[in-house]
Amino acid sequence: MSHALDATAGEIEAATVRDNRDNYLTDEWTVWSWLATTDHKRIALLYFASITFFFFLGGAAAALMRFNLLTPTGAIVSPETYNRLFTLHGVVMVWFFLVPAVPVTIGNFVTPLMIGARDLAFPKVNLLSWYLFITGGAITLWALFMGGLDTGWTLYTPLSSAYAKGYVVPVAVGIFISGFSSIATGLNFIVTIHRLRAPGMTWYRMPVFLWSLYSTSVIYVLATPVLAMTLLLLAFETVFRVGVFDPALGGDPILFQHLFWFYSHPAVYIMILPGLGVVSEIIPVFARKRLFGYKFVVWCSVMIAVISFFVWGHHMFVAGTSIYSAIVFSLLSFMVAVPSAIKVFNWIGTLHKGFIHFDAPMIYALGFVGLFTMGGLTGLFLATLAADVPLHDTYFVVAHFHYIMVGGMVSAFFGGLHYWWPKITGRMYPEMWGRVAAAMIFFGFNLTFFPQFILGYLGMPRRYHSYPPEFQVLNVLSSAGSTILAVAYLMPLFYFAWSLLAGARAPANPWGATGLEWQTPSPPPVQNFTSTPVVTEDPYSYPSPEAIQMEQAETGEARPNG
Amino acid sequence: MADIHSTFQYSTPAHRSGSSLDGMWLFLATEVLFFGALFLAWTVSRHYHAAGFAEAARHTEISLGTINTVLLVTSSLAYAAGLAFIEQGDTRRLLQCLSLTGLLGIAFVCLKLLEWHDDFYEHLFPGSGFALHGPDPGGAQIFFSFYFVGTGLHILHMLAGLGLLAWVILRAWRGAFSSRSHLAVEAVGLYWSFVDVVWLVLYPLIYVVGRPG
Amino acid sequence: MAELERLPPAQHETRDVTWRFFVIGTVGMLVTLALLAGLSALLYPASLTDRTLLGRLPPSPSPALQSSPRADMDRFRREEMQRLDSAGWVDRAHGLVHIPIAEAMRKVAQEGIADWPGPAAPSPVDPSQAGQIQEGAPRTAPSPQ
Amino acid sequence: MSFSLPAASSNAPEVDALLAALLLMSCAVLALVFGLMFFYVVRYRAGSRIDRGALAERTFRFEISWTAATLAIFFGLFLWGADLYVRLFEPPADALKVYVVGKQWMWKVEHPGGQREIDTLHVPADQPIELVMTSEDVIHDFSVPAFRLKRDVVPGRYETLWFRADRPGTYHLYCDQFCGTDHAHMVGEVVVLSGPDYRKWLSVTPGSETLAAQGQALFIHFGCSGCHGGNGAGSYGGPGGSPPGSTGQAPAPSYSTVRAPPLVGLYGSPVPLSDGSVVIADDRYIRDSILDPGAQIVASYQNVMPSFAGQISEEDLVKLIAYIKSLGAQRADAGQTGG
Ligand code: HEA
Ligand code: HEA
Ligand code: HEC
Ligand code: CUA
Ligand SMILES: [Cu+2]
Repeated sequence: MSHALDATAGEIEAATVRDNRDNYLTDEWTVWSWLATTDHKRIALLYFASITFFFFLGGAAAALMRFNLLTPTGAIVSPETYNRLFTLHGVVMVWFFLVPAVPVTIGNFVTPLMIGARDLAFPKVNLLSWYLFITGGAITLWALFMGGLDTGWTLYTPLSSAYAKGYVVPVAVGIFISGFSSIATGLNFIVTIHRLRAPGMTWYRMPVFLWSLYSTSVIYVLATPVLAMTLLLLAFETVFRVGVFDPALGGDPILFQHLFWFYSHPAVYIMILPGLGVVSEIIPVFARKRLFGYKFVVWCSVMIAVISFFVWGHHMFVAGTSIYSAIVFSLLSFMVAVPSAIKVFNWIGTLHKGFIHFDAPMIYALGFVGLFTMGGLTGLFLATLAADVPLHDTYFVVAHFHYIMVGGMVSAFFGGLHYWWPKITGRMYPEMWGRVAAAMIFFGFNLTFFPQFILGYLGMPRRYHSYPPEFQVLNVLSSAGSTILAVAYLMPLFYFAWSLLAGARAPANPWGATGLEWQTPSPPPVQNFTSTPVVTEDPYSYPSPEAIQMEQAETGEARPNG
Repeated sequence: MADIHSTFQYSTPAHRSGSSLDGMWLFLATEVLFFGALFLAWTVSRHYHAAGFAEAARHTEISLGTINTVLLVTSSLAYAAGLAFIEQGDTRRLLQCLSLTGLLGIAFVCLKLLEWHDDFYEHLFPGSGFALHGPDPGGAQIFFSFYFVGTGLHILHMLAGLGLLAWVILRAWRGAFSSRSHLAVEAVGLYWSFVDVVWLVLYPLIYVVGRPG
Repeated sequence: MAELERLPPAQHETRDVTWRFFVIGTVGMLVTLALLAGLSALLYPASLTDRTLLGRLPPSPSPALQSSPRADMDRFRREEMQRLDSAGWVDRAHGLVHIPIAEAMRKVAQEGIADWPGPAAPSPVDPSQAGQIQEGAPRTAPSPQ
Repeated sequence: MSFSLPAASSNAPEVDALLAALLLMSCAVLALVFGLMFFYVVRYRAGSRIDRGALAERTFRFEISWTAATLAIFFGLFLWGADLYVRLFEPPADALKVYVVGKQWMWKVEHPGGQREIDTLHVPADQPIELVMTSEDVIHDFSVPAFRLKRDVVPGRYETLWFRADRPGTYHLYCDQFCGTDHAHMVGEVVVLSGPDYRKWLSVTPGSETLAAQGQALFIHFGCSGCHGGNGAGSYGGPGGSPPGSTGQAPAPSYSTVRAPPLVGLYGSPVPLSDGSVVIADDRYIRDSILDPGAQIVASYQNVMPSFAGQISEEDLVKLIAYIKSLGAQRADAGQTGG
């Protein structure tokens, strides 16, 4: 987008900086300095707090659901409450946790540092994005707690427009507003990556995480507006009793499904692409080896973002669309799976002949590769037309997307959190506790969701408050797993808080990683770099295995310190 | 001038203005998708309710619609002229052009409100008291729900445009712009012409398609 | 906090992707989509002739049923109780007003009602009404559950 | 607690074979991914001293080979899945039609013989059954895991689902598309009976007169006979109307003030429309003609038939259609009867 322009902007004032012993945290500490900050690092922390709140809120709803499913008659909550619980769980987890998750926290913090810039392209738009997120969240929470919604996160009409007993319009307004927060974030990242890279950092010298963030932002910008319009039409139909989607008044409910899934499938790739980027950052560092097939990995992220716009029909194989369109969407769904497959093979290629360290980020990354592959493969079951017919709307689908979103994405989010924690807070987290939590999450997760694959094959439908007795044992296993998972997720809260007070001071480069963000102190100063760095070599330029082996022979220590 | 911490990441003014215009172009891309979804739903519903839409289209006031189209196109013309003047540094001519754009914009909004008033008077707003009972009343109601959603959104964008225009006029009045530095004029110009283009798509969808049938 | 030094202006990389890349990418993508759609039509011609919807179906006459009987009943009971326990005008013109039921009961107990008939003989029961139970139509098949 | 699901329909074994193939491929891939990962993680752990020389610089060969392998396997799975899917949703012509109406939180089933059931469906084994389904309120989903089949039931249109049950027994019926408070209670049973048992069930179940017979009563009650003739033979109307070509054995058209097309043998035959196109008169077309006659007008007729939308309930519609379908054999040019 580089078209020469004469000087049409005001003068660029040289910024003055206070005593550079201060970092962005200790620079100033007033409520106003946080609520009106334009510093991408502080906005990342504001977002981190909001995301964590919504994650535990959604998780609490999930825990309640799992308790209710302990018995076939669903004795803990009434059907009305259970329907509102899984709708709250779906809406909060998708729109207020996972869609924003990595880009707004790690992405906001790390992007300027990785490209050697002082901030994002539009700092004020970044702050506006957070306020839109908070406003949307508040409205949705108010609606969900005042009466909630019993339509599922998919909001299908005519149930949502004519028959729903809940707060359809307020929830639609809340999600509508949070949609613009995503658009603002996506817009900011795209312009930043085009315009603010440090001298020497061409596109192929950029870290893979920024490529995946760029692809995610493209989907943010192009898919979210369609969701906004769909919700607007749904609200108009609900308020004025008009039949755009309601068949009783001449509308077409399948049109709503097309518009909803046109956004919602790209949205699931919004949720996974940042995770693919984080894992591609972590594995080379802890294998001390250049990323295998850099060009393939980065172009796979772009291809996933592009093809993701053409596969939405695979959610409607039995909804009454034509057989021909089902066949085309099935073929395209297989095509979108190929780039993911290439990425998995490249990660394993990176491990080959590396010097592998088992720090917490690496455990999460390896866990991600395993669980993402399982989740993806079950996606292939669902993309195969005749296999989706028995499996649609059963717990097989629930297991598929939890394997990819919880097993995959949440592990990647936690991995990224542990990896960049020293840079964000200037403190090291307790390594032992980090590994224990990772292992517990891995075990609790599998116990929760693997039984659901079998339930799905046996035909247990989704969104059922009660079920036939023969499914009880598998449900009890799943509920047991969810309690372990709930506890495991609480552990990082404690040891991260502990590390803020009593954690060891983090050096600038605790992991010996390449990348500009590790060439500035931890935590970084307000302007990120005392002088703008110049990039001269490829992103993951680790010494060759022979060099490390020779150095290992001398010092006996596999990782150069600092 | 803007708080230093929101511009210190740029190396030159051209760098900053280039980025800002990139940002505006991207924002317009999201608007294209936003309105695109509406036009898609509109067209699909028209396919199912050709009779109802045609009958409803006959009840729209094409005269007002056409005048409005002329008003809006000339307003974009005036804006473009203003931009050309400021590139030569002529702030006075810029102010004249921008005020003309503003007047035409306000005229557009008033005419639209007048048209809405007529529509409400004729009970064309969908819902219980809907007046049309032709061959496919359901279809006519869907037409008018798209009509009011489409024109409603357009009016909101027009009001936002007029607000931005007032801000640009104010800064021009204070002499903030020169031939070298007039980023705001250019950015708001992009937004204004986009709102014009949206109307150029809405106009045939409402007034023309299906009317002669 | 001492202000130390003024920051040198930032520098940035100018090499960027050009429009050409986006145009070629989009065209390539659309061509691939067309090829895949064509391939599917070639492989499964039978799927093209399946009965797609013939025109638009008119709305089916269906009354909007109660979707949550429990909630409706709760709301109904709440409104009734609220009316019962509150005071307010029944008919302002004729000075009729309704008062909380407890108060009304107490008032009637104290003052009694003016022209209430004495303990006269109970009115005769109409024999034809008593003892008839409408015979409901039997359901055809017992529903297992 | 059973881990196996009965395969009770003709297509179920092949669907199971497809799922097994997918499972096998997935296990192979997982073995490859987890295996390699553990092997490399242990073999190349930081402390190990094994030789790591000769790192492959050109990664192109690897990339192309595993991409091609992935594409080939994916394409194979796609072909098998699509081929079976087309067979799953193309009902055979001679299937026994059963009408299913879903409404908030129950299934109403109506057999051609007039038997009506709620939340249960009795079907004969080894015979193709075609369910013609619609909904009275929201979207439901008729799902029978034992047949490996489901189809969404959308209000305002007919959706069809066919199966051939080949193992007598009782199988779960679920509603799989969320439809409100008691979505979890909208369950039932599909009872597959052998031939003789089914006939016994038919006789013992008090099916009031057949669907068609009830339809005929409604045909007169709603005034259709006024224009289409007592027995649907059509009428040649007043001045200018020419008697339609009588098809020999068809009953003589009656005189009436409005010219309306004969309905005898209409079902399944091609109908020329006023806009020049030709449509097959199937369930959907007849339902259309009754509720919204203006949408598709029969060639050489005026659009005078009133719309009966809002006056005829879903069940009465089903009966009227059954009656119209029972009117006489196919017309002279039978044409492809398209299900
Ligand atoms: C992060 C979220 C995420 C991701 C990444 C995916 C990824 C994929 N999903 Fe999933 N999906 C969801 C979230 C996600 N999905 C959700 C939330 C739903 C349900 C929504 C609702 O109904 O509420 C859903 C539902 C869903 C359906 C609809 C099911 C139904 O309702 O009937 C389908 C059908 O095609 C599908 C397919 C796929 C495919 C093919 C992929 C592919 O992208 C996966 C690609 C990955 C791999 C394939 C693994 C790696 C491959 C290898 C290791 C090599 C393999 C090599 C050989 C086979 C040789 N998904
Ligand atoms: C997008 C991300 C995401 C995440 C992270 C999760 C996380 C979890 N999900 Fe869910 N899930 C969805 C997205 C997600 N889910 C979606 C989109 C649906 C479909 C909704 C629909 O059908 O409409 C769904 C549906 C869904 C169902 C199906 C409900 C049904 O169909 O009837 C189930 C059932 O087990 C489930 C379980 C879980 C569990 C056990 C977790 C666990 O990972 C959660 C772990 C638990 C915690 C993190 C809680 C920890 C804290 C506490 C327990 C109390 C402490 C509280 C405070 C400190 C305030 N989810
Ligand atoms: C006022 C006269 C009138 C009444 C009453 C009437 N019809 Fe019709 N019907 C017509 C005419 C005229 C046509 C042909 C024009 C058209 O298709 O709209 C027609 C067409 C049809 C068709 C399509 C025939 C074909 O060859 O495609 C069907 C089916 C039908 N009517 C059934 C019914 C039923 C069932 C009823 C009663 C519920 C009914 N009609 C009542 C006049 C009438
Ligand atoms: Cu009917 Cu769920
Ligand atoms: Cu999808």
